[in-house]
Amino acid sequence: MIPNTKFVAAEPQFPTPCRKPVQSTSLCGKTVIVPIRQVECSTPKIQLQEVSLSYQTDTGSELLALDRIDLDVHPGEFLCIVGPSGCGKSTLLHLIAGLQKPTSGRIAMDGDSVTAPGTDRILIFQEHGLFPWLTVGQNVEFGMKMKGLSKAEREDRTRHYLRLVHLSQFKDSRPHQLSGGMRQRVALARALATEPDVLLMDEPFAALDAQTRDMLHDELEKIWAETGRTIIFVTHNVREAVRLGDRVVLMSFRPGQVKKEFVVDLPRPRHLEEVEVARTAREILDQLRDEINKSLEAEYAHERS
Amino acid sequence: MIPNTKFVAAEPQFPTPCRKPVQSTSLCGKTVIVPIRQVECSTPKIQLQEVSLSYQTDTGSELLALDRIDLDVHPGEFLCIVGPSGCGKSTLLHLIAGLQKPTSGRIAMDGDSVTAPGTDRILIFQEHGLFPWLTVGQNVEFGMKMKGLSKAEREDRTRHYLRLVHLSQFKDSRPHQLSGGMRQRVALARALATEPDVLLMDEPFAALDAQTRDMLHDELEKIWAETGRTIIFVTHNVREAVRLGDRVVLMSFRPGQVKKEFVVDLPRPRHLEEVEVARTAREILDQLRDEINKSLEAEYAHERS
Amino acid sequence: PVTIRIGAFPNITHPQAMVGKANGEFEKTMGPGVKIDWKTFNAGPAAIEALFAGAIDMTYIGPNPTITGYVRSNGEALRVIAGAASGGAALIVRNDAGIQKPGDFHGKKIASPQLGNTQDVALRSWLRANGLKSTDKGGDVQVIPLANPDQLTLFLKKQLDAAWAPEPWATRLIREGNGRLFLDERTLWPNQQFVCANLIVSTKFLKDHPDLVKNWLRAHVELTEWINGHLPAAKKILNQQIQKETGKALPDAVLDEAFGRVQVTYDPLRYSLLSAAKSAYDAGFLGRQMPDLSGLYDLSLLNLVLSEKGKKAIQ
Amino acid sequence: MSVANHSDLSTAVESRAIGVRTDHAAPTRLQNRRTTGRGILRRITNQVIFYSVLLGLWALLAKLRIWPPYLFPAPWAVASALWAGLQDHSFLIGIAVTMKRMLIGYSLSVVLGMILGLAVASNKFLEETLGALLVSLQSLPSICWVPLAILWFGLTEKAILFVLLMGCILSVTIAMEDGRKQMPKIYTMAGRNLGASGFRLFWYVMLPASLPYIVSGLKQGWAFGWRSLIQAEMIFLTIGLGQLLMMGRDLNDMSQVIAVMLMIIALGYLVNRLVFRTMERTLQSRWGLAPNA
Amino acid sequence: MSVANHSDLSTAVESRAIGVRTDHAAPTRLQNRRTTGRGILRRITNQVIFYSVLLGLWALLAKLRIWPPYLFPAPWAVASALWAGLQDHSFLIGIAVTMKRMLIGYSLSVVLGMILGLAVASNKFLEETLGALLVSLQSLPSICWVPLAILWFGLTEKAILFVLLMGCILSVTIAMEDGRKQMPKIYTMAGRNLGASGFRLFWYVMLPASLPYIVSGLKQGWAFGWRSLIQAEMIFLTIGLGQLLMMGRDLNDMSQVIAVMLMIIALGYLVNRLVFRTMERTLQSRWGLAPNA
Ligand SMILES: Nc1ncnc2c1ncn2[C@@H]1O[C@H](COP(=O)(O)OP(=O)(O)OP(=O)(O)O)[C@@H](O)[C@H]1O
Ligand SMILES: Nc1ncnc2c1ncn2[C@@H]1O[C@H](COP(=O)(O)OP(=O)(O)OP(=O)(O)O)[C@@H](O)[C@H]1O
Ligand SMILES: [Mg+2]
Ligand SMILES: [Mg+2]
Repeated sequence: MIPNTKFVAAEPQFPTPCRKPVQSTSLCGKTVIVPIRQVECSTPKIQLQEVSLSYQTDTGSELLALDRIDLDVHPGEFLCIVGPSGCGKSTLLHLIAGLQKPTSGRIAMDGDSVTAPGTDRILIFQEHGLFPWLTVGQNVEFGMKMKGLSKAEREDRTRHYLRLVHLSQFKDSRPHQLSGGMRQRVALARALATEPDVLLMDEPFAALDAQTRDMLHDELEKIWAETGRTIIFVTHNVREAVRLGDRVVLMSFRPGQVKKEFVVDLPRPRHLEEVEVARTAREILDQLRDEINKSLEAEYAHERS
Repeated sequence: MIPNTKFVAAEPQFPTPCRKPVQSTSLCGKTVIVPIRQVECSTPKIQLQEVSLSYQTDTGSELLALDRIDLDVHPGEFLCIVGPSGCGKSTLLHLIAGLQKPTSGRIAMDGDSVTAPGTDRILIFQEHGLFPWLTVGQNVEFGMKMKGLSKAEREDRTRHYLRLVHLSQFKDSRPHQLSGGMRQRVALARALATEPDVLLMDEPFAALDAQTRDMLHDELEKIWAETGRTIIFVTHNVREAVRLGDRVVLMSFRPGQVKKEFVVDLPRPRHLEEVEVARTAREILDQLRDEINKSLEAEYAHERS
Repeated sequence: PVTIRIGAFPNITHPQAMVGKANGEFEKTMGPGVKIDWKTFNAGPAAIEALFAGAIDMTYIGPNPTITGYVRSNGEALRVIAGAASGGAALIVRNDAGIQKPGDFHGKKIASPQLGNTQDVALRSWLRANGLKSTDKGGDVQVIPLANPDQLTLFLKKQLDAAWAPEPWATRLIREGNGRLFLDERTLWPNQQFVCANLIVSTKFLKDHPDLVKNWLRAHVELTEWINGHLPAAKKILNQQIQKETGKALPDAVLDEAFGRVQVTYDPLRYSLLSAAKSAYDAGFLGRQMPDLSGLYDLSLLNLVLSEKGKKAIQ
Repeated sequence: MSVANHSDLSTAVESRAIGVRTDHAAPTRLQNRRTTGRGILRRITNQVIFYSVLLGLWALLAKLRIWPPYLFPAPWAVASALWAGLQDHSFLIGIAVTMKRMLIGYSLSVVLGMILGLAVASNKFLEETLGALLVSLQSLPSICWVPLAILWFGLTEKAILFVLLMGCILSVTIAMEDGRKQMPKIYTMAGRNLGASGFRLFWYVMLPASLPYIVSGLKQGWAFGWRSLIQAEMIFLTIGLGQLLMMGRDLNDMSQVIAVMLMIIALGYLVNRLVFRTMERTLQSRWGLAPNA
Repeated sequence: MSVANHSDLSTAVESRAIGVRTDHAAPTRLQNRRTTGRGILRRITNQVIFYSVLLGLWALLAKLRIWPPYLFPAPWAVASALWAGLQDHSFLIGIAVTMKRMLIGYSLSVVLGMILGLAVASNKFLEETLGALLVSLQSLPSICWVPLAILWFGLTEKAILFVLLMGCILSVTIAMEDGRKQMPKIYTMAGRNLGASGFRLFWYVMLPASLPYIVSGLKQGWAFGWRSLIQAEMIFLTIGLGQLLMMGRDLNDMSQVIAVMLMIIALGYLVNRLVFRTMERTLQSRWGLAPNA
């Protein structure tokens, strides 16, 4: 459909191209998103330097979840992270959000060390984390309330974002009255409504049907393009990563490391079912396969021992 | 890749072909799964007759989640259910599991009315439902313990199924120490380990990376083929439904109804990325799109009102 | 062997019990076949409760619990078989409360240890006799039932003007609470005698084991006489026993002064109890009808013992 | 056919409900069942049967005269004591005075308990010092506070309230702490992530997240407070149920003691039904917790 | 460079820890921090400071003689009372006797309370009748049970245990009920789905699922039981801390009263630290609940 696509496989430390917010222009009533490239680059929005994290298990042994991660995320970049299940993707987002503290290494945002959560980095949790004591609408309002927005503004935005995720009718429902996918969408609306600088998304579309997800992809891309936000997006769906990301980071199996980075240079908007997207995805999948095999080896090694 | 595939779109009440357990034969070291067709059919394994369910909302109004569902599931059938988010798929599984009671209509298993949960129908919950007070291993053992299996047998099976989901190393971990995908796999192992007649699976692979999911597809198909179990599999991934199912049921947007049934007549094993699978999936997706559009209409209608 | 379960308070108004417990007089008199099981109480109602429940057979106790116990059980549960002590209560006023004569009590706050107990009844009847009325009867004297330790606190806080208190609290109020003896209750009674403790027995036990009760009375009378004959030594033993049971002895000065207002006797002083019952009835503590107390006393065994010893019988 | 089947089903499920609690229906649906005429009727029948049997047993025991009647009064004796007390208004006044104290003292306790809980929750130093002390203080019986109360407040209402306060304030504080400790981590994480911190994190996230515990603590606090109040009234001997109880005991009048006990139980039952049950119900239906039936 | 940064970070986070509870580290990690020498040292320092200040304040007030010393004894007076009591073993014996009673009575209460809780949980009829009664019974002060105890058990240890039992058994039962009511629905659903029902559903699912509540209830039950026991000892006047307290009060010996109170507080602190803290910790680390720091 769109022919001129390019795909670059890069080593971890490859100097990734730096992007300014893309511009969207209306073309025959359809929005076409055109990334503007820049060679010169300001300080990275998020910077991870030799970040490691190990969990202590009950037995006292340590589980190294993240191993010396180096990662720069540029302002306005849409970065996708893929990796085998349990490789530390969620942990990484928690670290960036400031909810956990690395065992060693440094995380910086706009050059300043991250030591605590801040409203400039909003995380969508993998297990949604909605508040059961609030209605759907109040959940969405929560972050704005904490930011001190006016009541009118809050209601406005709540309406807007609930509509974005197609849940206007459920404004007064309680989270437990929603289906799994609906909860995920509420969490999405809650995060978007605070309109943070950096969005950290942990598999936000995992429980959604294909159609709804496609539509939300479009919406997310549009928001990103219009506001120039930085997005770090974790997913297990490689195609989704290629569909959305400027760059896809592949993490390795335990301990989580940055195994490879892929710059996705396809024109936007892309579509999940596009041939080029599929091809790129397959390329990444091949690499992912190696990682899974490693996990299998670990499994069988454990069996044998 | 595999040429002779057939795709049949069927009206809801279309008499679906009845299957006996497929047979698997080893072919050059690779297992090929060959379904055996039967025209004559015994009583359905699971039968839903005019099943409706409505939830009462806080405001006192009723929300009709399922509307007169008629559905027969044959012994040994692999039935997949797809539908837009919030259409009542999870609710349907809960009803079959006997955890909820329909507002009207009848659910029967092997001809007997379902009034309570039974170990012959094991459900994998969408939100895993692992017990936080048990280790991973104990979680997997739980169902077997309730069934009264011997300690040795339980340990055997626990080992086997944990290995199947690649979590042998985490036998003594607590659920909260696992990643989202790992928890889903534990829930899978827990359900499989009880070896029930009927498996009810609610998006069991939603949080898994592509590779792991592929492998688990293979494993699940193998188990199903070898044991002749009946499986009802809910997913939002249409391709996955086509990859696995003998039949795919498409549910409509609120109120949930059986909109259409598709008999998938492709030879097994299939692969997610196969052209035929993709084609069939696209066919179903088109129908799904209609449903989503309805949901959008509902959304906008609500906006306007 | 038989067991006698007997109650007593670690208090100077139960001197026979304390001294006998300490020097083994009861064991000696009762003989080896009888086991004595002492139970300690610190309030009459609990002791009566235990007697009702059959948890004790006899107890040393004050007159008012005796009356209520008898009345509540319609005369079934208990009998008074001897007296134990007389006196031991006084009206103490705070030095700076400005009270010189009964008339000064108008508008004052007076405490009694417990609603309806011996001192409470005495206080109320004294007030009436002096033309004073408590607030609950429409007068201006406030009668406050309050535990003795709390009376002392309130004396010190100057929130209480007077208290009708038993010993040794009367003495402590004087010594530690800046109090003054306004009235020794003995002065209100003929012979300066009124009962403050007696010995009661459950009717059933009395019927089943008159011999044991009699033996007990023998020891009781002997102890009474010994104490009266050896006051300094007896006081010492008494104080030691109190210390043993409560962890703390009374200061010697307090003991001397307090014990000075107590007389040890085996005479139950029947008339004083009956008149106290009348007062209690007048104050409204004994129901709508003046109870019949004629069967309360059973002094036959006591008189047998006394006559054995060649002493005058008590009617 | 569907009608016949439906009724089949519902009786089947109904009969199961006699076994261990089955929560296969959504909470809202269950509440629905509970508020149906039939459900209420059945519950009332059950209760009437239960209490009649209890009463019958009591009457029987009293009739048999295993224990002397002055210690184990018959129901009619208690009834007449109750009647007499209600007649001369002393019971009504007692209830009114005691309830008034309880309401004031309990509200105060809840507020102060929460403030204390907040202080302990928000300050590491306080938690490590005061926090540990609080639980230990809770095991002191109310009588320990009486001398202090008299010393500080004299013979006033305030002294009684103080004893009551010391009796139940800690329950609330400790329940708050328990709630904070046992609440799922995800709530504070989500709250902090969305910009809540300090007091607002406490107020908007930790407090509501530990509500189930707090309700439980409020219930226990009510019981603690009620006991302390009765005891305080027994000691201070001012008008109130405690005094009535004490008088019954001092005069060895068991009928009166039991009559007062019955009143205390009845009040406890009422408060529990009207206040705490409602709170629990609301919580359950809002949070979608396990229904209570 | 990474070393420097690391220490930067950790102090930054450390200093934040003074604010509202921050649980940005996983529980296991926090426990780790807690068990480090530095953490313990800091905690001990904090406590030493806190209690020294309390003691200083008390000494000051006593020195100022705002209240007479027999009402508000100085720390040294209390210390000497404590010393005297320990010297003549009366305190040690009291503690031993009381603790023995408490251990027996409390264990009994926990077992019986759980059985009662199970009965109420597993039988609809019992729940609607007995269940409602239990909460109301809880507000009866222990003194109400004394006549019954004497009637049934005489003046024996059993009677004291009975009063203690009636004081705390209900706390456990009610906590169990609360836990059952407030626990997330998914657990019973998963349990029933996997074949648990009746007693086994209760034992393997509902009980462990409500453990956080049960621990909270055990804590409250301990406090209730302790108060009841002291009160029972005060009434029955048998050896024990309650008797020592009562004697102190009867003799208006405030030093002794406060010395006994201090012992009760210390015992409460110890039990809380050794037993309940450990239980909470285990729970938290196993369930991955919000860490306590
Ligand atoms: N609290 C914890 N205690 C101990 N280990 C933990 C804890 N949380 C996570 N882990 C371990 O850390 C590793 C990484 O977990 P994480 O949740 O970051 O994985 P993930 O990449 O998000 O996986 P998924 O795709 O399945 O969500 C896992 O192996 C997990 O077992
Ligand atoms: N406890 C409840 N109370 C009220 N409404 C509920 C409740 N549970 C579910 N619903 C409603 O029922 C509908 C169907 O929910 P269900 O969970 O079955 O959807 P689903 O098909 O599984 O969706 P998803 O794919 O998002 O998981 C939804 O609209 C939801 O809002
Ligand atoms: Mg994850
Ligand atoms: Mg669902």
